[in-house]
Amino acid sequence: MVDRIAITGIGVISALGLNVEQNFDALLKSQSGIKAIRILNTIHNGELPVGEIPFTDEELTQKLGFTFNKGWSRTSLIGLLAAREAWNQAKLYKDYKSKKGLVSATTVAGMRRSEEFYCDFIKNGTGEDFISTHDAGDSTEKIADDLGIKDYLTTISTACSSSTNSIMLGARLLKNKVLDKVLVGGMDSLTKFTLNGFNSLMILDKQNCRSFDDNRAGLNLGEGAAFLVLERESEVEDKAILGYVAGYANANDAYHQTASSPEGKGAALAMSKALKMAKLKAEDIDYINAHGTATLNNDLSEGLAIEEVFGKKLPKISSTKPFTGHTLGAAGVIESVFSILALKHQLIYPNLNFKTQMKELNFSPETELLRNLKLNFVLSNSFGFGGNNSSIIFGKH
Amino acid sequence: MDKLIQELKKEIIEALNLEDMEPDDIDADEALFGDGLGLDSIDALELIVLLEKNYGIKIENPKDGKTIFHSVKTMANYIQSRQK
Amino acid sequence: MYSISKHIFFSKNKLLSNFEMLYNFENSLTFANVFKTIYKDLGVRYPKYFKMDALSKLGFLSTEVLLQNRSLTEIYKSEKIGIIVANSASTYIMDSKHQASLDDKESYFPSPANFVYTLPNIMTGEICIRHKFKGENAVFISEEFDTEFIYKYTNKLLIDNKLDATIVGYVNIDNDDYEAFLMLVENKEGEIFDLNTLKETYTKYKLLTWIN
Amino acid sequence: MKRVFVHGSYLISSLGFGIKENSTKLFAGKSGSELILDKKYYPKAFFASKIDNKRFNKVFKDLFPDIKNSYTFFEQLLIFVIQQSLKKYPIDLKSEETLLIISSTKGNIDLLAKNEKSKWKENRVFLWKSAQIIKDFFGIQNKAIVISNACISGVEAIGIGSRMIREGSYKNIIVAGADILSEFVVAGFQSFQSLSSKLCRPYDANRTGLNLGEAAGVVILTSEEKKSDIEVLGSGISNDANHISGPSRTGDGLYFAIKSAIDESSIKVEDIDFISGHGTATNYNDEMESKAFQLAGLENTPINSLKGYWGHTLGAAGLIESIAAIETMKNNLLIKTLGYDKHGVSIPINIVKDNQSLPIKTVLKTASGFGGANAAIIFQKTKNNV
Repeated sequence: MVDRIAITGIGVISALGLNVEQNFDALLKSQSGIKAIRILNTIHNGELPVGEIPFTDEELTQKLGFTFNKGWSRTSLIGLLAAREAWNQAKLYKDYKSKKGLVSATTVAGMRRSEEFYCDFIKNGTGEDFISTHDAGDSTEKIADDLGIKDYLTTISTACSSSTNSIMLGARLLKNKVLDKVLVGGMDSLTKFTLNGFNSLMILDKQNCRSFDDNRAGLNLGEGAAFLVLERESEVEDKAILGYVAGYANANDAYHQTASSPEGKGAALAMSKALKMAKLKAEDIDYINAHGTATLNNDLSEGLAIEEVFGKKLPKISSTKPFTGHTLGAAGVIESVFSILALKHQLIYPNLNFKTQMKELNFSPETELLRNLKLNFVLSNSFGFGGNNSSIIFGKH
Repeated sequence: MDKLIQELKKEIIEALNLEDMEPDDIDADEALFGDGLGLDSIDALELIVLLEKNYGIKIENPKDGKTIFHSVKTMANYIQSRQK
Repeated sequence: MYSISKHIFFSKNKLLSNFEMLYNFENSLTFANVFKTIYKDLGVRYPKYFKMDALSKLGFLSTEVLLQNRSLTEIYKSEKIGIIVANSASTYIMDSKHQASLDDKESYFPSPANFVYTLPNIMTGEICIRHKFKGENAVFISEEFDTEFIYKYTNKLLIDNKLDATIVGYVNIDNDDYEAFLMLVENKEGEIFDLNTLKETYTKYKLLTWIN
Repeated sequence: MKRVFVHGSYLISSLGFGIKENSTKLFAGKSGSELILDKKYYPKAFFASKIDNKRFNKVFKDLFPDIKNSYTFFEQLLIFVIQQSLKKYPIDLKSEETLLIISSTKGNIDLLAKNEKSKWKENRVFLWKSAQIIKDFFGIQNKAIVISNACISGVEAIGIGSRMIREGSYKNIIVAGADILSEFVVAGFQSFQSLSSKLCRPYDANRTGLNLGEAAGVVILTSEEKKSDIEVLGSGISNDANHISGPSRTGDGLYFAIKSAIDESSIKVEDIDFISGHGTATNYNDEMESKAFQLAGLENTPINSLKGYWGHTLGAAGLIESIAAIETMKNNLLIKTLGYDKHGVSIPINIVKDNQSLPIKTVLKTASGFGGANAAIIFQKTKNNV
């Protein structure tokens, strides 16, 4: 019998809340976390809604129990909160014997501090300590040290599919016995850098984003972090299994740096290869947690790809971006946590702010919270700039 | 030299509270530390103060104390060598 | 079951053991003489005694009488035998002596042998060295002997099995007078060690030494 | 067995006022010790850690404007730290279940000096008098308890406090410790040839003695869990019974104290993630500690000494170093042993040489001192988000 990849710990922090419980509670109550900017100081507040974690860096430092700020970037702070939640649930603190690894993901990394200190540094060379927290590996190292993970450490940065790819790499490391326990996930915080960047691409909606809606006008940026603990099923002892990683795939659109191919070739390839790896037929999928960023391009491309792969028997679909906003490097794993919770509690989240079906598509996303269903497999998509498309399928325990 | 040794014995007895001791009880060559008179590290420090107070001799490195304070005689020799 | 096997009281030139007068010198004698006489009379051979400060001498002599021909380390593990005492003036006599050697800026020779005795727990240290006690030890500083707190704390150590036997009491000396009250408490049958017995014993000794 | 939790920690030292200032400086590897040339303390220059008096006087006056100078510097330090602590964790000071324990070796000893003597009543030099004045300042009913057991006083005071909470007579116990620099102490340690003329080097091959320091620290112990995630699991106190100022050559005394603390905590030795050692940087103390940790099976457990940052603050050391050990747990961050470079004790104990993050849930704090006294106490982080 194949030794499946079991999920024994999950942790998430986003605009919806500080932990799994708060995030899930907001999902059940259809309470979106997208609001006016309050913490990030930018010329755009009051103008662009975002999925912001409603705590300052100082408050996040205290929530970690730290009594002073050790020069950590916001990305590291939110990352550690989610990482600890997952690590705790999997009870790995006193596990000295197994080989433990961390596969993290981030695109923004320490930019939040760099953009604050950069001008001063250039002008009068002050605040140079931010340099050590700028690179993507810094937050990974900080989290690994805090949790005592020493055997394997890496960081993936493939834009919006980063953290789905880190789940895939973690699963492969387990299958090839490179590691015994692996913490996989990712994190990104809001920055002026990304806010102004996406704004210049004219893909930010000034209202709360409307995924898969004919009148959609762009995405809302968000920030967050999430982690899963993966183990080989045969080695799981004295802890509950929350779900399985049934299959996954990564494919490239090879079409355009930031736009997905119109017909979603890469997306379709990723989904079908994931199904193949999971030895599942399209109809076995009960729910698709779509990437659904609410940009004109993505929702069309993803919608067409879904119709191509699933044909007539479309599973129920919804995007949770209207809840959290697009958290870039963290999106894949945050939505994986939501998918695992959907399987565990047998429910499907509503696609908030949806009114009119897209002309080009034959389906509409679910707009109500659907309960007491029979869900066995959930597919989560994460498609990103650079045509990097990943799909992952989770199975019920 | 003998006068200095006799004087030293009295000063040591007084400084180190060697209550039931008379100067004659101490043999000039007898080891002050270890199983001799059984003096300990605090007594050694007290002798350093004694040298400075009574003879104006300051020992640079306390570690030299071991050799200088081996016995009353070695102390006397040291004092004379520093007083020339 | 923790019981009191013996107690002593030494003040105003009177030394009593289990309420029985062992030594009774006139009040005019200085404590230095009284201590020396008792040391000689006890026939103790302990050269280090003469280097001790007055507080340590008082503690030392009191425990010599308290533990006469008893070797606790033969019955109990040395790390389970302790000493819990209170004191009021701490090391006032030696503090003054050390400070005097500093006030005289011309002859500025602070003595290490004095300085080491400017800590009240050197007295308990001397007792531990003498009798090989390696267990719980504490010196509390209070205006008077706070029987209630000392009882609560010592009893807690006993019932928590931190100690099998302990000396508990009060050892204090300053320029005017001195007072030592020590009890030996052991984990065996006998007169129960409780707050009332501690209080009454101490008060009775105070009266005995004031009257005659 | 009633559990004991730590609240309202606060400290003041040469590195600053409060936990944030001190932690930031510790994290940055900044020492509070410096060369001091001040006749008030000693005719010649010496290396020590002093509290910023100017800043303290201003802060104290702002807090308590109407008190003309009726409190000594030693007493003001204690009043200040206790007041800051009560702001963080208010308790019913009038209740007869509230107790104040003070740890100090020499308290107002500076009043013995000729020029000071006239300004104060004679009994002000006694520790019980300072304790009484501080207790009355806060309106505490129970008589204050003073523990004066040389350098272990601070750790012992917390140990005694935790035992008295479990004993049941008290619900809240304020444990405060302080010692100030004074000619009495500086000249005394100089006569003992145990002061280093520059930054001390704990556990280092070239250590030449300790740096003195002044500080004050406070914790509040209760059986109340809420708002605290730090617990006192157990404590142990012992005596070397070997020599009144030289530590034991085998380390068995400190080992007994550690074992007593571990037994009471009912944990395994390997559960201890970190040791906040005493590490005064004197020759014999550090060597003795290494032997004791080996006896206890702790030679691989990371250990540091903070004497390079604060100097040896005597009666306050146990308090401020315990608070630092608690902050180490909260921040999952080991602070390097400032001054340690080349291993200088016979047992290869695992000295923390650089700041290092790792999961820390249980810490052991030890202290040893004159009179052959040793103390050990074990703290644990209760929240599982280590």
